[in-house]
Amino acid sequence: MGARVNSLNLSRNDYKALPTTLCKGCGHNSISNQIIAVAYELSLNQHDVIKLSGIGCSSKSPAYFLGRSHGFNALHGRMPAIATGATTVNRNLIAVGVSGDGDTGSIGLGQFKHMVRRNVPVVYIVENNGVYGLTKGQFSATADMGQQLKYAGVNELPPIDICLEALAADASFVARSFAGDAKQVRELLKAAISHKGTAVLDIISPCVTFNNHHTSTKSYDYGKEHQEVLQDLTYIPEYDPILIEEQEPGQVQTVELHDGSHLMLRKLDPEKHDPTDKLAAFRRLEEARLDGQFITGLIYVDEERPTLAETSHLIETPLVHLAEDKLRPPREALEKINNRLACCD
Amino acid sequence: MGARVNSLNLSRNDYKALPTTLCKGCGHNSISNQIIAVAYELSLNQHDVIKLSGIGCSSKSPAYFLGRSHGFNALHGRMPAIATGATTVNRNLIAVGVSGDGDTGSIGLGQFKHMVRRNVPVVYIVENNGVYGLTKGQFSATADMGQQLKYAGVNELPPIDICLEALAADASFVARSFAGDAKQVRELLKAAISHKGTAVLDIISPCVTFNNHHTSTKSYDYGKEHQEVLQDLTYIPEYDPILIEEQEPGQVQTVELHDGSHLMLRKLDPEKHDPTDKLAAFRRLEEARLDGQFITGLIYVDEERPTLAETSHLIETPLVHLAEDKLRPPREALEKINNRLACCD
Amino acid sequence: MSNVQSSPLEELLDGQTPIVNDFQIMIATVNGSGSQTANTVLLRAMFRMGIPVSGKNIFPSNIQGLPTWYTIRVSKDGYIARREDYNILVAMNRDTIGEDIKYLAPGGICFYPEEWKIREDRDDIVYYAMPVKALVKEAAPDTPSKLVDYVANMVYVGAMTTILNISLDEIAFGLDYHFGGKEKPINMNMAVVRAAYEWAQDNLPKRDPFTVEPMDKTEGMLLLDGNSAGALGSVFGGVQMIAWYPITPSTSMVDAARDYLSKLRQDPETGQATYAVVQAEDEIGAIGMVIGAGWAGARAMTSTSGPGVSLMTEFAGLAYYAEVPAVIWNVQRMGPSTGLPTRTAQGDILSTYFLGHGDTRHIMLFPRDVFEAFECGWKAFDLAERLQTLIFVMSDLELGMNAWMSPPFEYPEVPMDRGKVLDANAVEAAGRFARYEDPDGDGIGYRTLPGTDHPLAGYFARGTGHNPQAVYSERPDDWVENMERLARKFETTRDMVPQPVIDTMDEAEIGIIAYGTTDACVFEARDQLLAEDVKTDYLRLRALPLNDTTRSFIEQHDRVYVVENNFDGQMASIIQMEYPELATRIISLAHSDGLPLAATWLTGAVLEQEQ
Amino acid sequence: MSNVQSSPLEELLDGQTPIVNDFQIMIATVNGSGSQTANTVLLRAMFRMGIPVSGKNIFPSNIQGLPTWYTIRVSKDGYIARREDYNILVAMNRDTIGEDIKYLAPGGICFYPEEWKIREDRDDIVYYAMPVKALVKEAAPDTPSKLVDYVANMVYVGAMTTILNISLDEIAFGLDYHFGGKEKPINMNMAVVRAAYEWAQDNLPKRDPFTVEPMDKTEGMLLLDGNSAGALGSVFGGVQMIAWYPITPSTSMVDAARDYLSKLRQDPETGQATYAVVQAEDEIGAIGMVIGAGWAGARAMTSTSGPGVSLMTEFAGLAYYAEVPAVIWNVQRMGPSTGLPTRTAQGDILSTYFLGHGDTRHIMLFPRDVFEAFECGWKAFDLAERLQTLIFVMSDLELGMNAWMSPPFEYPEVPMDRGKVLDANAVEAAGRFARYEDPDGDGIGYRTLPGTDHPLAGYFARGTGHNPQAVYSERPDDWVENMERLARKFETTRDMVPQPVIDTMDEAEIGIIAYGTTDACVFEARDQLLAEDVKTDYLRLRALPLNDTTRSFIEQHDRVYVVENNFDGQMASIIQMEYPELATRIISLAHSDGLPLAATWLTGAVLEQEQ
Ligand SMILES: Cc1ncc(C[n+]2csc(CCOP(=O)(O)OP(=O)(O)O)c2C)c(N)n1
Ligand SMILES: Cc1ncc(C[n+]2csc(CCOP(=O)(O)OP(=O)(O)O)c2C)c(N)n1
Ligand code: SF4
Ligand code: SF4
Ligand SMILES: [Mg+2]
Ligand SMILES: [Mg+2]
Repeated sequence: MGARVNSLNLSRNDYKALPTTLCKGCGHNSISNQIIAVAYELSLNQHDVIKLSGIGCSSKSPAYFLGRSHGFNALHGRMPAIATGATTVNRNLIAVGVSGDGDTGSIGLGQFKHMVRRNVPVVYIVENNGVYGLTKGQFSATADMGQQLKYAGVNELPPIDICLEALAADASFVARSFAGDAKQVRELLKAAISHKGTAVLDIISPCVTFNNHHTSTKSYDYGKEHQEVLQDLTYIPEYDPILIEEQEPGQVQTVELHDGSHLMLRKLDPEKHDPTDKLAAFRRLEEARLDGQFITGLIYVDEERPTLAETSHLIETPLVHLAEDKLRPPREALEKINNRLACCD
Repeated sequence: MGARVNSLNLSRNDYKALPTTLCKGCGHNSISNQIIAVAYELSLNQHDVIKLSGIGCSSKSPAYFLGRSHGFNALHGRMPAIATGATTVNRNLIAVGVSGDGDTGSIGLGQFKHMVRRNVPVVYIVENNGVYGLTKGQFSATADMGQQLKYAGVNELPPIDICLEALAADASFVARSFAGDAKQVRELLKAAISHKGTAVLDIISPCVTFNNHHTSTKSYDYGKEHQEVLQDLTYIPEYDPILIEEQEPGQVQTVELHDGSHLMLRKLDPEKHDPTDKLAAFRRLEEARLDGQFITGLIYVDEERPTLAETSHLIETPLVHLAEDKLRPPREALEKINNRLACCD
Repeated sequence: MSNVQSSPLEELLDGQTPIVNDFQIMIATVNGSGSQTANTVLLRAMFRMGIPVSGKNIFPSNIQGLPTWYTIRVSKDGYIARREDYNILVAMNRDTIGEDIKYLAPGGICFYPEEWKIREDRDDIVYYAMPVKALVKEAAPDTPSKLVDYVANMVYVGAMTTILNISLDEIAFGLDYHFGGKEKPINMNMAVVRAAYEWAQDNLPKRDPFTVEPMDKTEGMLLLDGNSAGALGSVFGGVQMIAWYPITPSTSMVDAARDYLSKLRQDPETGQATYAVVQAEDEIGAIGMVIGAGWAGARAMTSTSGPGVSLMTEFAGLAYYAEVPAVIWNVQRMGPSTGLPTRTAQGDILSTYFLGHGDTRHIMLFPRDVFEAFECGWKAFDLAERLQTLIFVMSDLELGMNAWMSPPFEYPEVPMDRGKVLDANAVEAAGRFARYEDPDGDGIGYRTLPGTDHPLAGYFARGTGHNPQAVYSERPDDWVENMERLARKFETTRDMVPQPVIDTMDEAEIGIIAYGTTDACVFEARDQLLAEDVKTDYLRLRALPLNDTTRSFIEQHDRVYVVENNFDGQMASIIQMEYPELATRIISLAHSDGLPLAATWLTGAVLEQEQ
Repeated sequence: MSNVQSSPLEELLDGQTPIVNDFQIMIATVNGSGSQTANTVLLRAMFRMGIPVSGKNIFPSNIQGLPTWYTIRVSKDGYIARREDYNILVAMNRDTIGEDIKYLAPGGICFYPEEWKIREDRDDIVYYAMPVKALVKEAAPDTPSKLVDYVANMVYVGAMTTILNISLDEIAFGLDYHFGGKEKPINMNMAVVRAAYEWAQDNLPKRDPFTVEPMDKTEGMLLLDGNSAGALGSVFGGVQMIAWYPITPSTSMVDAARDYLSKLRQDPETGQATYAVVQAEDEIGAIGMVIGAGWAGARAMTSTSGPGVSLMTEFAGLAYYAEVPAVIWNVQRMGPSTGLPTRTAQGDILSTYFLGHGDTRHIMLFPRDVFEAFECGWKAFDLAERLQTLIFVMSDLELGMNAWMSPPFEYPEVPMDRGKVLDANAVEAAGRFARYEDPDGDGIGYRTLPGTDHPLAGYFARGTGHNPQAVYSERPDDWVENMERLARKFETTRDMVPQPVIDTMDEAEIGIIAYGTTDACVFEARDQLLAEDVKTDYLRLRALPLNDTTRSFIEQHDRVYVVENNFDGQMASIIQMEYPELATRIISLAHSDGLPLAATWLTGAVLEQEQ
């Protein structure tokens, strides 16, 4: 019996890459696995994907999935700029970025927010563990206030909230998840890939080596115990009205993504959070922050906001596919300019 | 008849500095004037004040007020770091920082937010005109979406909101004002100076040269027409209960600032915005952003949040006042360490 | 002739032949008062009369109200360097008129507004008082009040047109050109020019020797600033992405690029563009975007100045080490630090050459004028893609923001060199792919672009140590091999960058090396030196790294003066470190005070050593 | 003796005298398996036996699971440089055991876990198989499962103690020291050590010549890493503020500083601190805070590595030009770019010297060992405040993170030099104040601190061009005067920084120049060269800029080898550019593969040239 394959005739294994060098049990590894699973399930062409990252344990992980894709392991906190450049000159690429909470929340906060503001088309995953894993356990900007770690001491500062930051920068897709919830991570990843602008996925991803004590809100135990799932999510590659109609009215909301796929949200939250309502998203996030809730799910989505390529009025063809005759204006154009600038033509 | 003087026997003129080199009518000049007025009225010792700035027209203005104070004209977007260093080693200093929307909202966004998060004691004024004045009129990150300028073209990006950004970073004092409203600017400045942590003042300050068209939300005309004042503010250097009691109950709220002074807020807003309610502040700001309102006044204040000096458990004496014997541990201490590290003692 | 004692001026002028097409004009105004129009109209008028001219703006780092000086050099010999003295002063700034007059060369002229009623207390110059206010009122009574100052500048244009014998038609042409044919401003300004012209014809007897006469020395030439030329060259280089952050004096380069691009590379109907220009949130973002774009296969560039380059340091190291092509224009201004944003220097040579921690050396081009700025515009992309690295084009404020004459720009005669890029077929044919190998022995590996439809085409670009397959490696041998390949690539570079240009004189014993805008100073100083019987050979560097041409040039001269517009003699240091065996032949002549170098300074400095 | 053919090993060992206190141990383990405790306990035990030792960790840039090597060099002659070969292998990493054994020097020993059942196929080495699992099970049956790997390392400690004749008491002491007296871990580990020790006594007949014997060469010496020493020195320098951002290999310096500070500078009762340590959001923030603090009058420092320094470029220029004192430790790692975070290099010399756009040169110190790291810790502050500028202390991973012997640290014998600071009384007495004057002719002006209670004391620090009163100025003469003063200050610096140390040999013809950690390699290589009859004089640089001592040293030698751990020969270049007239005497010997330089490499390189 041969291995199962997807519509590209590729097995799940074909979506793997080098073996991970992260710690056993690290949340980042399980996210890598979900990326592999999703790419396999969606039958993604790996050559259409670019993998981007900053620096950190999290940022290493693109070496461990989609081995046939191009990748760029950028500088600490600077993946957003690389993503902006690459996706602007090649609109066909699907950019999957992996960053850490230090990478995005500390050194990279400015770039992150400006990327979000430009709505650069990238699936931007923050593997959020509240610490700097790679430099051995200092608090990051998302660490809990008052938290104590053997090495780093007590964290006296309030955490920044990646989702809130994204929203304040007018993000068009904001979700939070938990590395321990593989299914939710997968459905969100699929939706994020189908989303046309920046999709921010703040995924709590425990660092088993430095920050997995059950009192930490970034630990597996805490996550499992406290996760409050906003919706039950199902990604539907092609629109299937029957699937929707089966649902009780009022309980299910569908969001059409720009490539024609849909995300079906079955609301679990009593408040019936509506992820297309920005003010509600703000309120929901800020309440959760004040009350210390760990809400997960799709927090906000807006498929209308134009991307950077759109606001730049780019031609549909990726710029890098344009041949010389489209890029270098003709000889006559220069002559005209020379004449205009000339002394005495 | 001699000039009027304050309790330090200084005239208002004594709080001036070099003549401004900014454009005539620039909003920044009027803010400088209010700083001078406030310092004079509060009888500030100029040697207790440090003036800090980044780079930009706005950032030049510290050269035009409080000529006897020390000042540091830092790098573009990097005033927060300078402020953090200086105020940490000298707790006695009153730091007055002037930045621009480009300085704070574009290049400096990351530093700004992390400074706010640390609650560094500084009056942080953003002279917000929606453009880069000094480099001649490009859009900054606070420019209105869809706005058109002759030179810069159309701004296709949504504005970031300085107050919202501050609040998301757990700011302890957030206010918005308008350079055209001298009284409000003054009262807020006084309160900001009395505030113990970071006081963010987002002051709309029109650039008469590049962005004063009446369609711009950063113009004088627009400001005058649209300003929605949240409260009528009165700063009270010493607590005067009688003043308070005169007010109709429920209409007036007083906030005690850490140096014992008070800010009296007479609410004008029907919704009776309570600046000590963080969730309300968020909602109010986000609503204003979505509805395009120009609200001014004290948006949020929290006198309890510890400052960086406090979370660093600093001794009360400014570190720079400590003499050598407090800084260099004694000879015996080194001997002990030598012994502990030694081979065969 | 009367026999009362003649004044120094009369003595100076007495019997003197007219000074034709050889003087410098200094126009002192107030920032933001709109004198730029007047100045460039004057400049262009003389340019169109066939006379070599150059215009330099010395302006403050603010928007309005501070002193600004504009110099127009008129030189029948085609000298375009800054002159230290000036012969004609247009004193339109009350605050500086005292100093401005003080430094006017004896025998010179001073135009000034009559209404200031200054004391004409220098007796070795000619004063021409102009009734500025009255003329404006008379000629353009309906001028909106905020434009009055602006239009007032046309008074000196008119007066000078008379006194210097400039063609009024060319002034008219200049205004038409400047306002792109828009009638209203043209007429308003021209009315004032004409009024002043006529008033001067009637009321201002010429008492000075300065005059212009038509020549034929600018036939077919252009007049332009270097930022525009560089931008245009980039457009003809097929630029696909510009990411930038505003900073003086580089901003106008991107402005010009946007302008040209919107005309040449945007569909006029759909508005669809074949390029992207992104204003980043800072220079770190700008260079990051450019590197992302370059990695993805685009021709990408940024334009900035010293502070911006400093912020780009970490990314520059990444691009160097991950071998990503991109172009960075450094329009240099005075440093260290924020320095003087509106003053020129060649001060970033050493810091750019070694930009980035670790063993790094970058490639730099040095355009000397707008012609080369255009050329660098497109060539830099060819080099970047061929060499898979950053190319720094080292312009400066003097080139970028001042007006230069130039022969017409030459259309690139070679197709775009996209370098060693493998497509899916090539990978298929090879049956393998390793990004950082050196199959050709020139140190340059082959790359693939994201999107290449082949399972072997992907690789992981990184700033960390890697083996030829681009896989992370901490092995000492991998590190050393990679560095050795990069060193090989640097050697390849030497003969690929624009080569030095040499100009010799018979029997010259000494050599001069210069680069970039300093060329104008050397060009003139060599004539001055020749007049003092000091013959010089001249090598103009057009790029770093150096190559053997420069080595032999130095070998052929006992003393080689390296002339540059900075304080530390930075290029001299690089030459000494590259050619230790020739180090003692190098004499550094470096000067930097914010202004372009003047030939008299260089001549003096060389003579001091040689005599 | 039997007359069967003897094996190569037997031949090697046959009749050979024991090799005492002169070998290198290589311990190959897996990252995150806790071998660091075992290794340092071994190291300390031999150190306390009076034998010169050094320990170097070669670890990967990850947290868990990748190969790590620890070398312990035992050298009766006190050599501490890396040796290229190793004699004793402790093979605890299954993934690398093949390669690890391959490079074991002939005649060497290999310890390995018996349960791996490897083929003992080299016949020129001795294999000692250890029943690791069994011994742990037996000796520490209650070990929590996550600690089993950790404790397993104690097996090789015990076995080596027997085989090499290490003092078991000193091992016990080492464990006690390491765990700060905590009984539980001490007992658990010691039980395994003892079990392995006894097992080896009973079951492992010694078949090799390596052994240790007590000496008296470490009496009174310390054993420490450079980051801790530098931190301690900074504490005794009275540091008031540290702002930093984590980065390997500098992180442990701030860790150590926090640790010492909390003990020495914090009130144990109130918890109130006389210092602040702020973890910034990045290196731009870190250096900005430090500069803010330095300007306000504090002794402030940051510690970082290449990528961090690159990010600090713009601020470095500001501090240089606004003349703000602060100290930056650059614990260098491999670059360019992110490079190899856990490998050592001296690769940031050129980029740091010229850090920042515009004409900039910085002061750099080069500690060679932990003793000097301590010294630099406090002296850097004196220099920074005296010279009102940045001081870069150029450490590296080799110094910062490895274990070094040192004489006891010396308490600073001079009071803190706070430099030229005027208080209110001094300003009052002068009746005036101008920040950027040069009253003393040494290029250093007087400064006031914020908070100084005098109406004339304030000034506006800035990175823009300024006059002596610190007021913004675009005047050419102001600019030049200021740059000339800064150049004067740089000259003052030359004789103020730590001076070079010279060691000569009679009749030496050639010179060697080195700096920093490369000293260890030179120290040993000079002996090796002497054995080949090549006599050398040696100048060790302790700082940049250079001064006349270095110049004369070069003048006295026809050939001067500049030895450094980078690829481009960066210090050689700086010397050539500073002393062009001596440039041809300089021969660059530069090597960089991530590891500290070995003496055999240098000896070979010099011999190749000299013979
Ligand atoms: C400019 C720069 N500064 C510092 C570092 C060191 N560094 C590497 S990873 C890292 C933090 C990573 O933390 P995070 O992004 O949370 O990733 P994690 O390891 O926790 O997944 C730091 C500070 C660096 N590589 N570059
Ligand atoms: C690193 C760096 N990049 C760019 C600049 C150029 N620059 C000077 S001021 C400025 C923008 C200032 O805008 P803003 O902060 O809004 O101040 P405004 O002039 O509008 O008051 C820029 C981009 C600089 N000085 N430094
Ligand atoms: S240190 Fe933490 S974040 Fe890094 S790989 Fe290990 S578990 Fe993951
Ligand atoms: S350009 Fe604008 S911001 Fe700058 S001084 Fe003028 S009015 Fe003010
Ligand atoms: Mg993390
Ligand atoms: Mg602005």
